[in-house]
Amino acid sequence: MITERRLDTVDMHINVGPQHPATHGVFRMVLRVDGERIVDCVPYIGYLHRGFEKLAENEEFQEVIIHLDRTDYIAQFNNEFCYLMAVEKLLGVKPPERAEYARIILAELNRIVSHLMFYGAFGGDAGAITPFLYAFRERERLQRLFESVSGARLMHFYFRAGGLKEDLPEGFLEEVRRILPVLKQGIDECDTLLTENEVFLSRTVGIGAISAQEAIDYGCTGPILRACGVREDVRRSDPYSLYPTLDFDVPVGKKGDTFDRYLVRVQEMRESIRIVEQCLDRIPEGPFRTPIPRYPHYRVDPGEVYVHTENPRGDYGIYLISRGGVQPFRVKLRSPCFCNLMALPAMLRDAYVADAVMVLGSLDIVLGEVDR
Amino acid sequence: MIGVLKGLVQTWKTHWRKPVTVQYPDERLPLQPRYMGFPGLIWDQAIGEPFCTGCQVCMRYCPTQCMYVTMQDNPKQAAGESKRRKIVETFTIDISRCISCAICVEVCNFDAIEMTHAHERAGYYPDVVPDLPQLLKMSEDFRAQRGQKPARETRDVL
Amino acid sequence: MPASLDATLRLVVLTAFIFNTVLVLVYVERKVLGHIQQRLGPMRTGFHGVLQTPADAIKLLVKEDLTPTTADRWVFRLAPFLVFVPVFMMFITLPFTRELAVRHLDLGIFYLVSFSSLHIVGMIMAGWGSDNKYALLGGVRAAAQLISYELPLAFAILGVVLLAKTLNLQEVVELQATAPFLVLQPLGFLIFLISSLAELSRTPFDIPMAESEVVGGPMIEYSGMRWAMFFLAEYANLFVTSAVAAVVYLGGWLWPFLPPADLAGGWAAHLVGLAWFMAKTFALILAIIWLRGTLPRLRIDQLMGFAWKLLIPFSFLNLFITAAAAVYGGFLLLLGWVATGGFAYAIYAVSRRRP
Amino acid sequence: MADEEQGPAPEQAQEQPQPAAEATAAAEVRPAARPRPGQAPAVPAGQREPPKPEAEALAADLAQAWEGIAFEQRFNFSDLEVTIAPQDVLEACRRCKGDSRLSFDWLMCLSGVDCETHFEVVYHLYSYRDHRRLTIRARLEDRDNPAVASVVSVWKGADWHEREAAEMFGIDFPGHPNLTPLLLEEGVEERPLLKSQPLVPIFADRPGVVQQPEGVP
Repeated sequence: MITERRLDTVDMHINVGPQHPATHGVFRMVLRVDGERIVDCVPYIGYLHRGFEKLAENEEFQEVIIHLDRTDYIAQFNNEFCYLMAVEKLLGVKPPERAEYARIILAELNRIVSHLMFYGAFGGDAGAITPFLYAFRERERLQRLFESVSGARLMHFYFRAGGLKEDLPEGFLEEVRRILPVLKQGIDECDTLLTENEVFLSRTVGIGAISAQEAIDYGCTGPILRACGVREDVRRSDPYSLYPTLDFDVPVGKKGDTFDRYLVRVQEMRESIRIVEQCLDRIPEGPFRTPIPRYPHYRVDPGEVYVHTENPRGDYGIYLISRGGVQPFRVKLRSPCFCNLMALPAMLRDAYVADAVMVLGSLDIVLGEVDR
Repeated sequence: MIGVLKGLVQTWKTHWRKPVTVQYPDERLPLQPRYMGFPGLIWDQAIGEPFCTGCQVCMRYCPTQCMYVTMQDNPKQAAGESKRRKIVETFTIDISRCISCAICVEVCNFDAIEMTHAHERAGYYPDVVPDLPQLLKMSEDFRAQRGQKPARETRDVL
Repeated sequence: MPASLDATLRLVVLTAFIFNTVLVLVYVERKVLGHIQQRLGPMRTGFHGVLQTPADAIKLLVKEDLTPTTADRWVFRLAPFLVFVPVFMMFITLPFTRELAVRHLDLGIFYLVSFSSLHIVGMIMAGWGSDNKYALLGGVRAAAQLISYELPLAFAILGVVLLAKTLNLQEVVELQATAPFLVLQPLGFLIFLISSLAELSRTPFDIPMAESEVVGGPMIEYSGMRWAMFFLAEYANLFVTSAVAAVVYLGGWLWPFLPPADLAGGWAAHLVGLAWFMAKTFALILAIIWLRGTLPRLRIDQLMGFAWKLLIPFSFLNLFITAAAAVYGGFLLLLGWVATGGFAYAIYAVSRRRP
Repeated sequence: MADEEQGPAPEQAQEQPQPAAEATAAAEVRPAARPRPGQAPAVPAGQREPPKPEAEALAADLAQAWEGIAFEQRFNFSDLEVTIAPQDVLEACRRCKGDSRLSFDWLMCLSGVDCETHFEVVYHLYSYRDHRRLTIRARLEDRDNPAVASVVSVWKGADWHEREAAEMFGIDFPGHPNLTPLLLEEGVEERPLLKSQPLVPIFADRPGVVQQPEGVP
């Protein structure tokens, strides 16, 4: 005779974060797990909240740039680019062509830096220790370039309303030209190490997939959205600066899973190199800044503007309201990771604990930007 | 299997390359000329006093509020040696809070402050709040490093 | 010499050997990984950092030994020893050369296989006793993984036993004077290597310790000396597993040649034998470190699937072919390997996923 | 220009234009309050560019699709911007997403704004199909109990934006599934982004650090 016995099991809550190697910062998510399988995920943010928006309202337009560097602290030039386009729109000035090209070069190099950072951290999430060092080896070449341009390795504070802080240093463009082939080779090496690796494939393919419709609904942008097969890039669909004149592709994925996000980013690095090469050929000599009266303490006309750019992590938007004067009235930052992170519980449906780490890594969150 | 083997070949090849890292305290990577370390105050060699007049502009625009500046009447102006009516009395920077953003350099009306290459402040008793003579010395050392004449002979004023 | 004194001396020498080997291994691993990543590794303590691991060991020994207040005290404290002792026991029958071993056991292979799975108990105790969810998860993972991979490991080594018709490690080596068992048992060697990687919880199978997921797993709450015990066990296990592979499949001290025993009073033969043994062992260890520098980590369900769906059927196949060859003649062995190779390729071609 | 400026030039000329107005007598410490009223420009910043043809087409579409909803429109930096009453927000947003003429499937940004006299909630919408933008502005005249219907049911991406606006401004979003604080630490009663909330100087009460005198922002 068979007696049926029911075994009562209890779901376990695992608190991942705020300090956990997989969260890339101070982010916390509470996973409800049934064994190794995730039943539910609740993200908590705000551990790095520094009140950027309040600070910005109490400082001059120029000083806000300092805080912007510290929001997405891996793609600083891109942040400054976005904010200054907003300020320049309100001021009604246009930067000279040299400054535009310099901005694009620096922003695209910064995109490579950011994606290399993602590559390294993602490899680390997957349990491979070497990709991180490979990525940082390549990243260091660019960091040194940035240092020679702005004097700082991370918090550049280099773009100014109407142009740049100072001209590109002598020999900078030649140095970029020299480094690009080296960088290409480095990216190829990174590619060899991870992209075809069967262990890596089995960890990423089909994990954390999200449909295009759902991604748009959650407001996911950037590589997350492009991995779903939506060919959307602000540089193409809502073009700004001199991007319309440049020739580059927008790589997309098919399934919207973790691997596609990874692949989109790796291909974007190559596209960025293409953009930089074109800019190097075209960048003219000339002034690097359109003069603005009363330079550091300029007054901005009343008005409001929403500007968004394509940051490495997605669509970075700034809603800037000015009531006239030297201080912004309101600065709202639409940070891409903030929105991408909202889709995390949807991506973690029926995943394993180990997948949670990979999916979070594939979102490439920067907590400075999520929490602001 | 092929991908794994490719990866193994890649790491094997890398293993024989020259390491890219350096042994830090023995060997330092060169800083770029524009490198921004902590701010220092520039010494006016012609007159023998700092360029800084203590006008507090930098203090007000400092995003981390890490500076404290006071001003005094310039005794040299009374003696007819200097054209500056006011001169800095105290100048303190809490460099544990300084973020090296160089906004003080940008707002300074007298070009009296500059970003030096000083960045190594670790130590058993780190001096995190340099005062005026130390700030002047930071700038002086920085200029000496870059091959400009140090202003040591005129330092007796302070 | 009385037997008790003899045994004590042997154990003391063995303990000293284990400690020193672990120090060397940790240093080698850090250096090799460093160079794989184009950096230098430890450089500051002693010449090229050779004193780094002794310094680390001393630091660990003098560190405070913390026990979480909610931990199951006895279980928590006992676990590191239960992890280390089985590994230590495995060294006892390890034949370094013909004469150099603590004890030549007639059931040597059986003894090794049985002790190689005992440290799981310590892992589970550590995971449970820490009263930490990550540790518990890691402990359960360790249990699942280590027990699953014990099977293919034992079956793989059984193939050698069938050919050698003995369980004595010394006799197994003596049979490899002309050719190592690697030639006769390539599939068995591969399975043995993969399973022992999993037994060692090393990349790509370091799932119980996965530092990006369960942050060190069962060891998460340990500090100081008890943590050092885990470390010691891990590296001692690395050495002993590589040594067993070298002895069983690569001919131990014997192959490819050994000078005549009467040369220089037998010492030369001794030293050459030891050198062969160590060279093979370290070659395997370096290969394992190389793998660690290259591969990411698998997921627990993929790992279990790999063990039960691939390794165990293939280890049965290996056993079957070997048994058939042992009964009906050597030509079947060749036939069997060709067939297995084709079979494996077919599985690979079917299961291959294109990006 | 003050006479200090005639002193010997510094050895390292900084590459920046000399702000003429700032270099007045350095002896007096200038008043601490920094914001100065700006003069009204001849043309408002937003009207410098002519509206894009897409924006004008959008205005026509909007007039049809938003039948029954009162709104006023203007062009800001060549994009369309409409202002509506808070009670119409949910219906307007639903039609924005659902109506095939509009099809704004992406809520780019949702911001709360404290305009001192009233609150505003600003929705920036984007259509992936037509690649055009729309700004919806809801004026919340009731300063004591600002409330606007939640649009989480329309776009899931509004979730955290609304939570943020709720905790920063105290705007209520009825219909939101989980309107709990998002960024601030627990137990914070203040609404930090209100204009009435002063920015406290950092380390105001910590001894031993460089202190700035009263009145310095």
